[in-house]
Amino acid sequence: MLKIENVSVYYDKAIAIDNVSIEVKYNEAVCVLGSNGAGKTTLLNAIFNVVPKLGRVVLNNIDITNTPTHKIAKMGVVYVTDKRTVFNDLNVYENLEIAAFDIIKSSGRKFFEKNLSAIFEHFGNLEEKQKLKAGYLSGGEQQMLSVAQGLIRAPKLFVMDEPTAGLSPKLMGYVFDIIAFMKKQKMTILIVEQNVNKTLMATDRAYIMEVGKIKDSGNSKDFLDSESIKKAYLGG
Amino acid sequence: MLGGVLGFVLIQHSIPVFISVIISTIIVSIIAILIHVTMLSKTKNANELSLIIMTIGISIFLRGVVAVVLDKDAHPLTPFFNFSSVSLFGITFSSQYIIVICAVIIFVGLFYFYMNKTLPGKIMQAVSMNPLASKIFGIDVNFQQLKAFAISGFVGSLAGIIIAPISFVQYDMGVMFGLKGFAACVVGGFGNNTGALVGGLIIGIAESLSSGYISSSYKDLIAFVIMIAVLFIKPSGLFSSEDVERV
Amino acid sequence: MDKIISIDSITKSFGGIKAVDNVSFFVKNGEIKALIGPNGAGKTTLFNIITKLYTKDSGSISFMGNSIEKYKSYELIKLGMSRTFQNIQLINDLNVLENVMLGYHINMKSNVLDAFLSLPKNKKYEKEAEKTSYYILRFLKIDNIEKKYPNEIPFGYKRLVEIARALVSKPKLLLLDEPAAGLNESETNRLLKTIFRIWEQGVSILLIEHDMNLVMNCSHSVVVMDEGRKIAEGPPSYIQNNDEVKRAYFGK
Amino acid sequence: MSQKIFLLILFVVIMVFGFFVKNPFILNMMSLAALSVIVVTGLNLLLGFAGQISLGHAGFVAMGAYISAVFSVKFNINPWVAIVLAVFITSLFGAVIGYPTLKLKSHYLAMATLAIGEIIHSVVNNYVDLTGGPQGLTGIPMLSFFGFSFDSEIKFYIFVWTLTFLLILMSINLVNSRFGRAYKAIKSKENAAYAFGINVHFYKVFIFTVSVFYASLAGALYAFYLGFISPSSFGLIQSIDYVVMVVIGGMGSFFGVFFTSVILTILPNILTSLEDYWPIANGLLLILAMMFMPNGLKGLFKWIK
Repeated sequence: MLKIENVSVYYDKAIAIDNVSIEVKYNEAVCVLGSNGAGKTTLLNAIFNVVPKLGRVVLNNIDITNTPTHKIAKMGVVYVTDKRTVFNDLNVYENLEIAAFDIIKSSGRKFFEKNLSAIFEHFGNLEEKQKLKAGYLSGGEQQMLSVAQGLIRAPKLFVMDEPTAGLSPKLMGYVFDIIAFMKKQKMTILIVEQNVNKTLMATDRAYIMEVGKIKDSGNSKDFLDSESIKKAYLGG
Repeated sequence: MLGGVLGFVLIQHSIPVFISVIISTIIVSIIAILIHVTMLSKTKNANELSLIIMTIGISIFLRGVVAVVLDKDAHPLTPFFNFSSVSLFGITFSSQYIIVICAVIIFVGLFYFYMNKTLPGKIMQAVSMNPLASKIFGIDVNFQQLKAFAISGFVGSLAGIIIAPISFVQYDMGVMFGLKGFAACVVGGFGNNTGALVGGLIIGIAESLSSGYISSSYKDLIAFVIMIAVLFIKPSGLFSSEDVERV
Repeated sequence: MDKIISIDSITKSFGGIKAVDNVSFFVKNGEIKALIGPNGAGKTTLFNIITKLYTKDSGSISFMGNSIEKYKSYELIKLGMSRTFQNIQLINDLNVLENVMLGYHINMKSNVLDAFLSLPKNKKYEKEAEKTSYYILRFLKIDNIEKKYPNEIPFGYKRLVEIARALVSKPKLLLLDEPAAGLNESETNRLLKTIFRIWEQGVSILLIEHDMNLVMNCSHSVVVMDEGRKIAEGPPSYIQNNDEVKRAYFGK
Repeated sequence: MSQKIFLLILFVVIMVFGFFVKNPFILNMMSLAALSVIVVTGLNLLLGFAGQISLGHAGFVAMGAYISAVFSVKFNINPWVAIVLAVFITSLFGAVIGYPTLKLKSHYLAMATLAIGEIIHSVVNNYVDLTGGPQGLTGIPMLSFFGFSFDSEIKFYIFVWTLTFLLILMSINLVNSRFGRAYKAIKSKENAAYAFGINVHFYKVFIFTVSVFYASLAGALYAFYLGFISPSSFGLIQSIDYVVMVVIGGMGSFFGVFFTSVILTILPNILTSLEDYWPIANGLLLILAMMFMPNGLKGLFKWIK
């Protein structure tokens, strides 16, 4: 479904990610693990053309190497960044409305409202706070809103950058429940995480990144308690 | 300024007022779009300072063109309606003032409705709040900025043309209006519509009082004196809460 | 004087969200202390509060026994506290040596008139700043790049230049904000040695870091933050095996 | 090549030029150009080094000109004393008004300084009793120095250019000191600048005051040189012209702005028939400069270090 071929990113003259290749197959959940500064976020930003890159990115046999971010979004891909995708001065309902603006245009408001009530089944506290400005939500709630914004677009490919960063254990569990739900919905998932074990449990395959390079890859379950993970995070 | 001047030229050529207004606002909006497409969006590595300098460049360029094509004199424009004045509660208003007041009410209302109650308006707001997130949800940020530019061109030209019968048409009309609007925003606090409105009222009242009690030749000064006084005391404006810095 | 800096019940909220929640700890004189925690734990916010770039909601900070309440952010360096930044803040218009000399700004007593007229006093202090800065660059073993501009040197060197600039004012306490972020393995090792050499000069160090390898190897004591709160404190060996820390990092 | 050597060469060239060119019209224009160079050098310190914009500098030139002229014409104060007083008062005014204004940033600062310029312009225009209003102020005496009168073009030319070069030299000195580094830090990394012990707001107000000092000095000299001043010389367009000179010359480049201010002062005086087209040309210059060469002519002078 998504193929990343020999992608490199340079900041000024320093290299941030170095010749990285990753593949995500249809209906597969893939994670990229690695400590901070390993280049995980840069990799995602490179896929979505938020930062300039070398190399090639292919989505469903279409070359999207140079496709602008907003056009990639229209191809059924959602990217929830680590900086959160909420609009602070708009309320929760409006945030979801804007995230789904093109769907409202094409399929009508009724369809949107129906999707919305399905989403709210998973995000009860967001339903209660529909009229509250997103800027007043707690960090965790903003994070949940970002995920909800992604879900309402009913994407084929869901890309997430550290969706559990800064979340309390309870909310964290929630996020992984939702990931399980997405898998059931036949969504393809690419996730970048610091939260090693739960991510490995929730995904099919894993790539381990260290200082801009892919160091290891394989079935997620095989990495549980493995040495290369420990090395990437704690330095052994 | 452009709106006023264009409207003036069209009306001079005995084109009906209503049609002149429409044509000139459309032309100015197109010019605004062209400016955005050819200049602002093409500027690489644009930082704020270079964009400011560019805007100054565009503004003096347009003024220069008007000064050459028209001239530098002030031209009167007859009010849009024949009746000369209206009496209300014993106070007499000239007809053009009525038009200005009505236009302000209508446009502030429309603008508020568009920006806060319709999806396209909210999308424009969203782009300014979080451009990256907007892109991620499929919004064409560049196009939205273009739209914002066109709308500001439209509103600006409309303001120019309806104020023209009061202020005369001249190549440098608009500067004082812009500055006083800015002063009102500083007094009220930026990003705060109510504040700006109250700031505008304070300045307007102070102006009338000063021309009554001191001298009308210093009327234009009072707005800036108030602005600087406010900056001394509370730089964030009278009605703003403390800035929320985010990590 | 046992504590170089003491942070007491600091709290800071942004729009109702507690970024730093009642955090207290201190750094002992001559100690290397690390501040760790997941993204958004509030570490950099705390740094910005210590260096007065943000105002705190409540709590107090004292430096070498005195409250820093009445000082402005630009006065802290005079007291002997200097910092580096997570996002490198080198001035591109200045070469490496000049960037480091910028850190010596407050040690120069020449006034504006001396500068305008290029009086002997100005020249004397310029020479002194140049000499000291060059000395620091040599101390960090990067004197070979003194004439280069920031965008001409590799990322790892930029970090070192930034540290040099913070060191040149001869601080008692050095605050390092993620000095290893973006560095590769060999650069990180070099940084580790550098931190030790700075410490040997009697400088106390408080550093924010994500690279656990570096933290475990260089610090005497570690504070762990999560969601704005301090969740653990102790020597590296203790932190490495602390369950709550594991949960914050691994979600185990 | 060092900046100071280049400056010295330039000084010699200007002086030799003055002695060989006998045409008073050319000398007159060159003297006016020198006054522009003074204003623009000051503005360059503010805009090019500290990164703070001012769209009101013609107002400070006007203050220098009018205060000194009024002191001298209406109160019979010695011209030199009048100049010193005018420069002092204007600089003080700059500091006082700069204190609140420089809390504003970017386009807010641009608007506020534009407003200050317009205020000064409007006061000059309206306070007819002292300033003569739109008609201007005449009868400003000629400068003389212990009986040595600047009665010929060449005398003033030498005086004003010497002064100009001294002021540029001082600016170069400042920029090459710890203060120059501090301003470069403020320009690009304002928040980090605090950490180096720089009181950012105070420094901004200071450099603003210095640039006002340069502007008012040029204004005062302008008044006594021409003997006649009127508000039309100090309008918004003039303020923008100064910004154009800094931007085209290359922000932060003393020699770049030197040449642009000489050229852009002289050209409009030669091509008076094209007067109406100058704003258009200036506007285009600004737009094109920002689009295609944001560093202005600076690139040409890269080899001077």
